[in-house]
Formats: sequence, structure tokens, C-alpha cells
Amino acid sequence: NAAAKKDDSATGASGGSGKSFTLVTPDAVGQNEFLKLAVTGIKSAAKQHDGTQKVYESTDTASQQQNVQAAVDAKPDVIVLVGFEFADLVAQQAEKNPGQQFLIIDACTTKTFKNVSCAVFREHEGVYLAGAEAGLLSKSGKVGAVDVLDTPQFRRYSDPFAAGAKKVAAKTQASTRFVGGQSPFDDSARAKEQANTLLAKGYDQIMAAAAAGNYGVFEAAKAKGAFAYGVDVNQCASAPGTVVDNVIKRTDIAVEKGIESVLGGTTGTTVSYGLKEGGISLTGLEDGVDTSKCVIADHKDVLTKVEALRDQIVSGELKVDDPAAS
Amino acid sequence: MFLDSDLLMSALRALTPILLAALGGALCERAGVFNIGLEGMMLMGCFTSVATSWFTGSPWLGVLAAALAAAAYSLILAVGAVTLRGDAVVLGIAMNLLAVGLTSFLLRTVFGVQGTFDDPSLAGLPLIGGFTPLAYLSWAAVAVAALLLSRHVWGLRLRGVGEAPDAAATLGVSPAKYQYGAILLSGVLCGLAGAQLALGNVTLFTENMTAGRGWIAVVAVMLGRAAPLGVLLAALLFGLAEAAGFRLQGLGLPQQATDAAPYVVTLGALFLTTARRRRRPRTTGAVQ
Amino acid sequence: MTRPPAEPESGAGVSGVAVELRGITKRFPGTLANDAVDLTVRHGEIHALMGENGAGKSTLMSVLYGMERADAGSIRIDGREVRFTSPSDAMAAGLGMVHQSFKLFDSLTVAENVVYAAEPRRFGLVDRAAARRRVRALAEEHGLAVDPDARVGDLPVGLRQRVEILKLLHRGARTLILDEPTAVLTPAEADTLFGVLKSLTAQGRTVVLVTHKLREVLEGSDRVTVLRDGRVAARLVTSDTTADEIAAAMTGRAVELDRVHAPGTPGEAVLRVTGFSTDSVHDVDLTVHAGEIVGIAGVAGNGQSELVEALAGLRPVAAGQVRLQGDDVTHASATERRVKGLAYVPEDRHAVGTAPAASVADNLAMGHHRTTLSARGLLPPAAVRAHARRLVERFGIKAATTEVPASALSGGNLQKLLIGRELAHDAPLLLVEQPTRGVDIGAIQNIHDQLIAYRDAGHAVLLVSAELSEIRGLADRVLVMYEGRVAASYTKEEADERTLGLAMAGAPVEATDMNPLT
Amino acid sequence: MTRISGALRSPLTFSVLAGLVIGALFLLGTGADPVTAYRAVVTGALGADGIGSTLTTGTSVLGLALALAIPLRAGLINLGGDGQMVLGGITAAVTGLYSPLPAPLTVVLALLAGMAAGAGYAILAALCENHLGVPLLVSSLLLSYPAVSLASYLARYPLKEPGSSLPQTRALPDGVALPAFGDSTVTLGLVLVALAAAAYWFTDRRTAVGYEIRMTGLNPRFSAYAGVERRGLTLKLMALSGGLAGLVGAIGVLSFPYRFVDGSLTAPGYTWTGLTAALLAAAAPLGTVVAAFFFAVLQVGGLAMERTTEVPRELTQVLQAIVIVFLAARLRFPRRWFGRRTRESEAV
Ligand SMILES: Nc1ncnc2c1ncn2[C@@H]1O[C@H](COP(=O)(O)OP(=O)(O)OP(=O)(O)O)[C@@H](O)[C@H]1O
Ligand SMILES: Nc1ncnc2c1ncn2[C@@H]1O[C@H](COP(=O)(O)OP(=O)(O)OP(=O)(O)O)[C@@H](O)[C@H]1O
Ligand SMILES: [Mg+2]
Ligand SMILES: [Mg+2]
Repeated sequence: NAAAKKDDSATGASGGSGKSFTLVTPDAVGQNEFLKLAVTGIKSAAKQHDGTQKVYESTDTASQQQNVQAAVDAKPDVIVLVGFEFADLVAQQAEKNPGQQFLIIDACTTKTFKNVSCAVFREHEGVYLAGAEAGLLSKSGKVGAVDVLDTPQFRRYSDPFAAGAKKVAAKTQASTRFVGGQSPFDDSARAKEQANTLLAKGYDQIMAAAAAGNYGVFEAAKAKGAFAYGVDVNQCASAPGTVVDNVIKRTDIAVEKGIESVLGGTTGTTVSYGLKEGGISLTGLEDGVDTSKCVIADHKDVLTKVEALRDQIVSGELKVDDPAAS
Repeated sequence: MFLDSDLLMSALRALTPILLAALGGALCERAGVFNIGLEGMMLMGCFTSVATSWFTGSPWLGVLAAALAAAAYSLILAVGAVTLRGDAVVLGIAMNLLAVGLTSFLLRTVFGVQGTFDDPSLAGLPLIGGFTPLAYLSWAAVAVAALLLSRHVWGLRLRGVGEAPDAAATLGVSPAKYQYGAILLSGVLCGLAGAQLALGNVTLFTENMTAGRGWIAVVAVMLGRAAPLGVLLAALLFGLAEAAGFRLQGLGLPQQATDAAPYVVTLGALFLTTARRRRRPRTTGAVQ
Repeated sequence: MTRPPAEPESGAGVSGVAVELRGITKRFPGTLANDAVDLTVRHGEIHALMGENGAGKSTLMSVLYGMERADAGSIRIDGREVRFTSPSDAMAAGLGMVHQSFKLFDSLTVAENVVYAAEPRRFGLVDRAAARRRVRALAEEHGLAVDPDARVGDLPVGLRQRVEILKLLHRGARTLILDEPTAVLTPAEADTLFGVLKSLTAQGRTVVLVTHKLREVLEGSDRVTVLRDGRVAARLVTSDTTADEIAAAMTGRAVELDRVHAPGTPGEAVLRVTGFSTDSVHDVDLTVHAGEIVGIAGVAGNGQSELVEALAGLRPVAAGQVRLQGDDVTHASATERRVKGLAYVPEDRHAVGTAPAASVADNLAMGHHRTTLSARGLLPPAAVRAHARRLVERFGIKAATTEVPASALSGGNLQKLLIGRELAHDAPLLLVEQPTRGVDIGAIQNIHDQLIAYRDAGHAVLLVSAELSEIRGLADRVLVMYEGRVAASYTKEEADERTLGLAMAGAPVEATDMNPLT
Repeated sequence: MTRISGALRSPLTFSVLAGLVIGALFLLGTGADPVTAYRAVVTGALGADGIGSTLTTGTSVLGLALALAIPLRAGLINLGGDGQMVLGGITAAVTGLYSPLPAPLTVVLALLAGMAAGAGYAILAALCENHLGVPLLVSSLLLSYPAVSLASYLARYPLKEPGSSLPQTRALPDGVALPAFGDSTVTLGLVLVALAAAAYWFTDRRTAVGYEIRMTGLNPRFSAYAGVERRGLTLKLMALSGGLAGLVGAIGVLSFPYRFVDGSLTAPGYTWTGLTAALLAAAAPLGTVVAAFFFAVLQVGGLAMERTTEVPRELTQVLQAIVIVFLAARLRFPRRWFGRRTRESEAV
């Protein structure tokens, strides 16, 4: 976002505290809601600390490597990296540059380093609740998910969805499709076709974890009068009447809080964000449901049951299986 | 039976952009121009259709603009290969690269976003009986192209130009003119293919969203021996393989296997057809 | 003759001028192809245009037919001045041209070829039925029988030429230009062609005939214009001239028309072929001895090329045996045969015999690159250059340097390069195809002398040529191929042109006097 | 002197300059300063901070450029570089993970195994052309996809790193890695690729085989007439080509992060960049090296330019394509790339 970036450097130039932060993304930010939130997070951190920030967008492993190197060379106070792609890279750089503070969002290095702080999410908790909504709303008793790829990380968006639905309606059937193909993160046409194969079999609630392909999933669901669930931010406005709810992942909070604690001297720790910490949530469980354009706003009864489940998870009474932990 | 008709629907949707582009490729092939720039022309169509539809609010203007823009883009091949006698293959590869760079660059400078441009208020093509009007157009185009090539004066001359340009020239038929015509038409068809992909199959633009479909179209031209009906069958084969692949995923096959399926099926079909063809040599057709 | 004679008063007793060219000048970079050429062709005559290679005949016809623009000069058709910018203009003015290499679409039918670019239409579509009817009607009218639905690619050469003529007739051409139409025909086919041309002129049409064959001109034409170096060298009335006079006009000196070389002295058999068959050659037996040139005559497409290519190891063998210097090489690869002692000058010097984009030096190295020029797989560039300089000198190849691309050489020089390279192998057996096709007379004599010298050095030569005079001049024995078989075999004395011509046409061996061209 | 003026007037110089000028117009159109942008590219790629990245990227680009140039020299286009490279990578990973040998020997074994896998797969494409009549261009391209899928499957299931969210294999054992220069990302891989380039140059200029390959590229019927056996040559050249692509894959796996990460070999598009470099140089050895380095500079410098000047890096991609378009209009290539197709279009 060239235009937006110019503003950033303008505010950056006026920043006075001398604190500087660099965000490196694994992919182009574009309309990737998850990365957009991370950008929001680093901007507000810069504002809070009256400092400057830069965003380096990567597109592949080679550019990730070069961007991290460039960030390290510039020696900002904190380098924030979003995505599990960076685990190996950060481990390598942290060892070489013990004076540099790193913050990884959504992943962590296998070894712990004094200068690497991590923030991870328990998306599966939120997805589980969305699954419960789906189980309660499904007429056909079939709920499905469309994931980008068959990886443990993406399985977090499908397996708990099925588990949540089965929790509230034991006989629910569940199935998952993967977009795949030559550009799995961008191929909305394939995502749409994958959703269609589920819809054709009578699945009427679809969890959409297809990155840019989500719009394809929504289009497919809308055409068949079925329902879909978004991720990361409120996607209901993309397809009002079709998107039931969203699994919100507050990357911005993780970035802000992470920077805060690194500057406060707490480093080398891993913070996990789930329902309890407010890092994961559903649009339906937040304020402003009624103006969210989400379908769930019309199903207060469902929300009541889901709130009960959430409380059980928060209290630790109910434990959601994490597919990525195996 | 519901499942089967749905498989066919899914295959037909998947094949529409490929079919349109491949028809363009077939026309070029018949005119003696090897066009592997289909992917790039299609991508230009994708971007232009989305940009135009967004700024004018009319998907139809988007379709029109896509056809024009891709046709204009195809002039690179026409001028480079026909007028300047450059190598069509190198030009095609360069056009594919240029289109990726250019559309991504424009995406950032025009829309200020990177990766994907999507907006609920972006107007897509309407569906009639589950298909966009462009899908119906693509089927009609097969029939028209078949008739054109086999029976029409223009088609006869085009085939002559493709086979023996100097012979056509001695009869007062300018090979360059017909080749320009075929290339520009392939541009229009690829533009439509792009519009179908970006405003029909989905309603958004993503960098490199053609994702190899133009290459599949090139293969379809070969497989279908540059005949419209053959191209249709080849595209259908590919569409069915892809749609069936989606279904097989439902049966628990790993995603990687279903990803590879269409290519393996296409390769197999190529083996069979070329093996048969080799027994009876032909003077025309994409495959020697 | 120092200057062109004035336009002769009378032709073959016809009046009116069909085509009149005045002062046509056409310059190509480095060449003045036509230099103020005047040409007058009268209604109803067969007008022969003669000249050596590069004299400017094709260029003049290209100008007349609208394919090239003259730098100066004017064209009148039926007395009206015209200015053609494309062949269509010429066609509209009633001209039609059959090119030396046929301009046909192999995959299309006869009818489609005939009506191409002048199609009968119905609702914008090609009216195929009408096209077929048209072809049948024209064929009947002019005695040019051919199946309108046959694919042109499947037709023999003679029929293809009919298709070319039908094309012109379909367009209503009143003046037909034919560029070397008989180069690929058997004498009998040529005969038929002249019959057709005569009947066309009898109907009032006009024919301009470009040819190298003196006898055809003497038998078949009414008047002759001879070009030399882009200028008109002579205008002759056929009935008042002789072959010697025309030849002298073409070359500017007296020419020994049928040079006969001394016979060779055959030694041991170098090549012995028995029961040899490929997909288009059947059961061929032949032997070539050291110190002997064996000629193979035949109309193009009767298996000569395929035979030679198979002998060179470039085509699969179906049956039979090939012995080279006593060793069985039936299934040896091309390289193995070369190592055993075979060199080969192929027919197509541009597409097969050279890589036009590669340098002269690289072209001269081919075949030598694994033997004399290299050691242990290394090929030092210096050795390649030295080798090239040697051959350029020895064979008088005109090239700016040995590093210029071969495409910069003229056709004659390219042929010298090719023949020089192969002769330099000093191989016991040389296969030569069409060694002088498209080469001018000076170069022809040079090449012929080289081949004779090679033979006299004790090598065996197998020569394939469509030029009967070349075969008769060089060969010690002549084989005639017809439909893939050796149809006849003659000694040098027996091989007169008529006998060969008949055998090439597949006629039974007894003689007839029907051929007007003998 | 004439050599210099000749080089200046060559189509290559013209194309590069034309590309830069058009790129500058683009920049002006978007309100950026071309001089600043181009300076950012150059300093970003060749400055002290960038040269390491440029050489690392250059290793892969040059490796693939050579892989594609070698068959191209004989007029054969291999579009299957991705598949061959990825198979080379995954094979190296398997070897690295399971080899019982000591680490240094395992590295050698992994490199060899990677090359063998790439070569074997490329041979498959050659067999398709030789015996099944599917043009190499198409057979190599189509075969590439299943290979990428297979490697992806192996990385995600049998070889996957337990607990990782990334589709990647387990990390190679300690020491199973190509030695790097200092603490840069540049490894011995660069040396291997440079050696391959030198070998290619030597073969092309000074050996009989190299001569035969060049002549085949210029006129395949000519070399066949002189006894060069085309099928055999296709097979050998494709084996070499695939072997080199496999080597690049193996180098990728044996360098940081010392494992096979699904997609990481193919995503940067080295295959296309390599192919364009080879095409740009008409597959001539030195030209290919220069072109590959030029593209590596553009790629790395483009990213640096985006970091420092707000100009989107896509500009460098546009630049690259424009150079090729201009050059293609002047360049003539061997006739028999696609059977009779090219001949027909050339005959026009
Ligand atoms: N397109 C061209 N460019 C340059 N020179 C040409 C061109 N065409 C012909 N020439 C030259 O013009 C001269 C006349 O050529 P032309 O083809 O008319 O000869 P010709 O008498 O038809 O010979 P042939 O008997 O070989 O057919 C030759 O010297 C030839 O090299
Ligand atoms: N299109 C052209 N452009 C430039 N030069 C040409 C062209 N065509 C022919 N020439 C030149 O004209 C000369 C003769 O060409 P032509 O094609 O007539 O050769 P040829 O008849 O096979 O051989 P030769 O003229 O030696 O008997 C050559 O020097 C050739 O380079
Ligand atoms: Mg000539
Ligand atoms: Mg001529």
C-alpha cells in the first residue's frame, strides 16, 4: 500500500522518542485481514511510544530472508515478525544478534532465546465456538470447512469447527476441503469450487479459512442460500446475510502488548492468547453485534448457548483439542 | 444423479475461462502463430475487467474493457512476431511475465492495495441458469469458430495462411493481415476469459489470479489439434479432471494428489492422441 | 552481340500486345537485378524468357506480377498503363502466375486450393458444391482432369501443376506466367503441359514461359527474350534461331553445350547394395566401384532422395544389405558410416547441408569435428579456423572472412562450401544429390570438374540429379528410378536423353517417337 | 574499438536501455523519481548490505539459468525446472535425514542424490518427446506439477516436522549443511554453480560435443545429417538440465534453514527468471551468467528499492519483461523448438 506507507513515514519522521519498530510480514499485506491487523498494531504502538515504524512486506522465502536481514541491519528497538514462516530465521538472527529484540506473532522458535518474545494464539477455541453456532444453526446436520492447505495450522480452522458442532448436535456430519492448486492463498475461483462441492452435498454451514479465497467461499454460500463463517476480522460486510460470525484474532493487540512488554524489559517469554486473554473471540461475543451485519445478531438464543460454552473454556472446565499440537 | 449434474456444472464453470483462451490460441495456431502468451493476456483481462467494473459500476463495461485491453496487449505479439519477425515463444513468455508485473504494479498504484482487491460493491456478472452470459458465449464461440474455420471464407484463408503463407501471399491474401486478425481475436477471447474469471467465477482481482490457466489453454490447443471442437473436448477433460479432483478430496485423497490429477490426466490424453496421430501423419496441428 | 536488337516485327502471326514492359529497373542492395528491361508479349503467343541463374528473370516476373515494385519503368496490359501494388492487382488485370516452387496448400482439397481467395460464396460461407462444379468444368474444358476432392498433399507433382494452372483459369487469367514449370516434370508430363499451353493460346490466351531448357523453347515457344546480367541480351523469333545462338546470348560467349568427360576406370566395388528397401524404396540392387560415377536419374519423388538418405544412415532400413568397402553397414549409424568412409552432399543445402546462421568456419568443420580436427573430444577453435581457411582457399569459396555466417554466401558459393567440405573427407564413397541445382554456369563447370577429379583419384561417386544433361555428362553408368524401384540401367552410351526420359516416366523400355522434346 | 561500438549497437544494449527508459516513464507516471529509484536498486543489490543476498539469489537464478540454457543451446525448451528442482530438493532432504554416513559425506551424497532425482525426472520428459511424440515444452511443463505435488505431500506427511505449523520437513542433522562464507548466507553452492558455468563455457567453446550442441540449435537437420543422433542428445541434455535443476534444489535444502520447506523453492520464481536469463543470452554461456546476475540484482535491488523508496518492487519485474520483449523482436532462435510450428511462423 504505497499511498498508506507515505503517511507512515510522515508520522514516522515526526516521531520524537527515538523508539523504532519494524514489522516484517511473510506475504503482501493487501487485503489479508490478519496482516492488516498486525500493521494496525505496530502503528498504534508507534503512536503510543511516540516512535517510528516501518513495514517490510515479503512475498516468498527469499524476500522474507532479505527483509529480515534488512531489518536487522537497521537495528530498530523491536523487530516484529508475523507468521510461523519466521521461526527458523529468527532463531538464526537472534543468535547472531543478541542485542536485537525480536517479537514473533503466531509462532515461536523451538529453542528459547533471551531476545525473542513470542505471542501465539489458540484459534481453535474460537473456531470451536463458531462450530457450536454452526451445529445449532444447521438444518441439514452437515457442517464443513474450506482451508487453504492441508497443514496443521489450517486444520485448527476445521477440526475444532467439527468438534464444536458435534458438541451441541452429536449427529452432525463434518467434512473439510483444501483449496490447493498453483496459488492456494489467492485462488478464489478454486476456493469457490471447493465450497460448492460441500454445498452440493447439502452442507449448509461453511467455515471459511481460505485466505483471499474466503470471498469465493462466501459467494458460493450466498448463491446456495447457505451460511459461512469468516476469520480474523469481521467479514460479515462482505456478504451480509450469509456470514454468520467470525473467529476474531486480535493480532493488533498481540503486537501492541508484545512491544509494550519488550520495552518494559520482559523478554524471552511466550504469551498465549485465547478466549480468556481476549486475543481470540467471535464477533457475536463482542460489543456492537447488532451493527455488525452478521447473521448471528438475529440468533440471540444461539449466542446465549455459545456464551455458556465460552465461559466453560475460559474457566478451563472444557478443553478444546489443538490439531497443531499433535 | 444430482451429484453427477453438479460435477458437470462444476467442470463447466472451471473450463469456461480455459475454453475462451484456448479458442483464441487455436485461431493463432491455425494462422501459423504459436501463442503462449494466453496467460498474460488473460491476466490483463482480469485486471481491466475488475478495474472498469469498479469505477463504472457496470460489469458489462468491465467485460468490454477487458476484451479491448487484452486485444491491445496482444499487439505486442502481433507487432513483435508478425511485423518484426521476433520469436513468438520468447515474446509469449515475456508477455506472461510482463502481465504479472504490470497488473501487480497497477493494483498498487490504482487501488493502493497489494495481493487482492475485493469489495462487496464490486459488480460481478449475473448468473443465468447457474452460468454467466460469458459461459454461454463461450459455447456459442466454439460453434462459431468451428463454422468460421471450416466453412467461412475468412476461415479458409486463415488456414491457408497458417499452412503456406507465401502461397497465400501470391494469391493476394496478406498473411500478416490474417495473423494480426487471429492474434487480436485471441486477445479479445483472452480478455473475455479474464473477465469471466474475475467477474464470473469470482468477483475480485488477485495478483497472478490466472494461476496457470493460460498454460492449460495452450495445452488444450495442442490436445484439441487447434480445432474448436477438439479444444472444447480438451478443456472439458481438464475441467472434469479438476472437478472430480475436488470430489476425490471428499473421499479422503490427499490434496496433493487431487492437485496433480488434471495434469496427469492431460498428459495421458496427450500420449493417447499423439500416439494415434503418429500413425497417420497430418500436415497441420500443433503437435508435430 | 553488343546491344539488344530492335523489337522483331512479327511474332507467330498474331496481332495486339498483351503485356508491354518498358525500361524496368530493379535494384537490390548490391545487385542491379533488372536494368532498363523492355519486354513485349503478344496476344496468343508463347513467349519464352531465358537467362542464366541470377540474370533477373524471376525479378522481372515479380515486378510484372505486382510482388516487387520496380525502381523505374512502366507496365502496359492490353495497351493500358497499369500500376500494381500487389498480386491481386495483377490478377484483376488478367495476369496469373505459376511459381517455380508450387504455392499450394497441402492439407486443403484441390477445389479449395483452386478457389482460394476467389471463393464462390453462399451467405458468406464457401460454397463447396459450386467450387467442385467449377473445378470439374474447368478441368473438362482444358483437359486438366483432377479430382476436386483429393487432398493436394496426396497428389503427384504433375497433378499439382494442373492445380496451379486451374487456379489461374478459375481467376480468368488471360496471360499466364510460368516460372520453370518443367523442372520437376518427366518428359511425358512436360509434353502434356505443352499440349495444354498450346490449346490455351489457341483460345487466345497468352503464355510467358521462364525456363532454362533450350529444347523446350525451340519446340514450344513462338518468340524468345534472353536476359543477361539484368539486361535484355537478345530478342529472337523461335523459328529463326538455334540452340547455340540462344546459349551464346545467355552467357555472352560460345558455350560447349554437351560437354562430355572422359570415362572413368572402375576398380573394386566400394558400395554394394542388395535387396534394399525402406518405406519408399523397394528392392534396390546397385554397386558403385572405385573410379566410377554412377548416376541415378528420376523424377523427384520416385525414391532417389530416400535411397541416398537411407544409404547415408539417415533413414531406417526395412530390408536388404549395404556393404561399404566390404563391411556390412546396413544398420550402422550415420556417424559409423562416415567413419567407414562415406561423404554426402545432400540435396537441400540451406535446410540440411548447412546451418546458415553458423559461421563459415563452423559449417566447414562439420563431419571433421570428430576426426581430424579434434583430439580426445576437444575441438580447439584455432584448428577449426585453420581448417576453414584451407578449404576456402582450395575450393575458391568467396567469403569475406571465415567468421561471417554462411547465410551471407551466395547460393553458388554455399554449394562450393558444401561440396568442398565433403570432398575434403577424401572418403572412398561420395553420395551427391543435385550438386548444381540453382548454381550458375561457371560454378557448374567448376563443380563438375571437381567431381570428375575426385572420381579419377580412385573414389566411388553416386550421383543423383534431375538434370539429364548433368547425368549424361558425368555418369559412367546410369540407373533410372521409378516409383521406388530401379526401373532401368544403362551404360553411358545407351543413356541418351530420350531413353532416360521414357524410363523416368515409367514407360516400358521400347522406344517411341511421340516425344516432341527429343 | 569496433568491438566496443559493436557491443553498444547490439540489440541487447538497445533493449536494456529501452527497458530502463520505459521504466523511468512508469516511475514518473506514478510520481516517483527514477534516479532515486534506480540508485536504490543498485545500492540495495550491490551495496555492502545487499551483495550477500544478491549472491544467494544469484546462486539459484544462475543454477536454473544454466539448467535451462544447456538444452536451449540445442533448441530444446525445458519448462519443467520447478519439478526437477523440487524433486532434487526433497531427495536431498530425504538423504540428509536418513543417511547413516558422517555429515560431510552425507552432504556430498545429498547433492548427488538431488542431481540424480532431477536428472531422472527430466529424462522422463525427454522420453515423452522421443517416444510418445509429446513436445518437450509441454511434457516437461505438465510433468512439473505432479512432482511439486509429490514433494509437497512428502513434506507434509511422511517427513513432516512434528508440531510445526509449517509444511516443512524435519531439520537436517547438525553439520549436514553446505559450508557458508563467514556468517553470510552465501554457501559453497555458489562455487558449485560457478563451476557448472565454467564447465558449460568450456564445453560450448572448446569441445566437439559443444560444437554439435550449438549446430543442433542452429539447424537440427544439419547436425542430424552429419550424424548427431537427436534423441540421444535430447536425453543427455535433459539429464544434465534436470541434474542442474536438482542441484539447485539440493543446495536450497542444504542451506539455511536446512530443511525442505514446501513452496520455498518454487515461490521466488527462479525457474522463470532463469529461463528468461537463458533466452536473453540465447543460451550462450557467458551471456547467461551475466543475464542471471543482472536479474538477481533486479530482484534483490527491487525489494530494497521498495523498502527505501515506496516504489513497488513489481517495477523491476516489468523492467525485466520489457527488456525481453524488445530483445525478442530482434532475436532469432533455433528453428526446431516446437517441431514445425516455429518454422511456419518464421516462414511468414
Ligand atoms: N530479394 C532480393 N534481395 C537481394 N537480391 C536479390 C533479391 N532477389 C533477387 N536478387 C538478386 O537479383 C538478381 C536476379 O535474381 P533473379 O531471381 O531474378 O534471377 P533469375 O534469373 O530468376 O535466376 P534463377 O534462374 O536462378 O531463377 C540475382 O543476382 C539475385 O541475387
Ligand atoms: N532476400 C534477400 N535478401 C538479401 N539478399 C538476397 C536475398 N535473396 C537473395 N539474396 C542474395 O542474392 C544472391 C543469390 O540469391 P539466390 O537466392 O538467387 O541464390 P541462388 O540462385 O540459389 O544462387 P546463385 O545466385 O549463387 O546462383 C545471394 O548472394 C543472396 O545472398
Ligand atoms: Mg537465383
Ligand atoms: Mg528465378
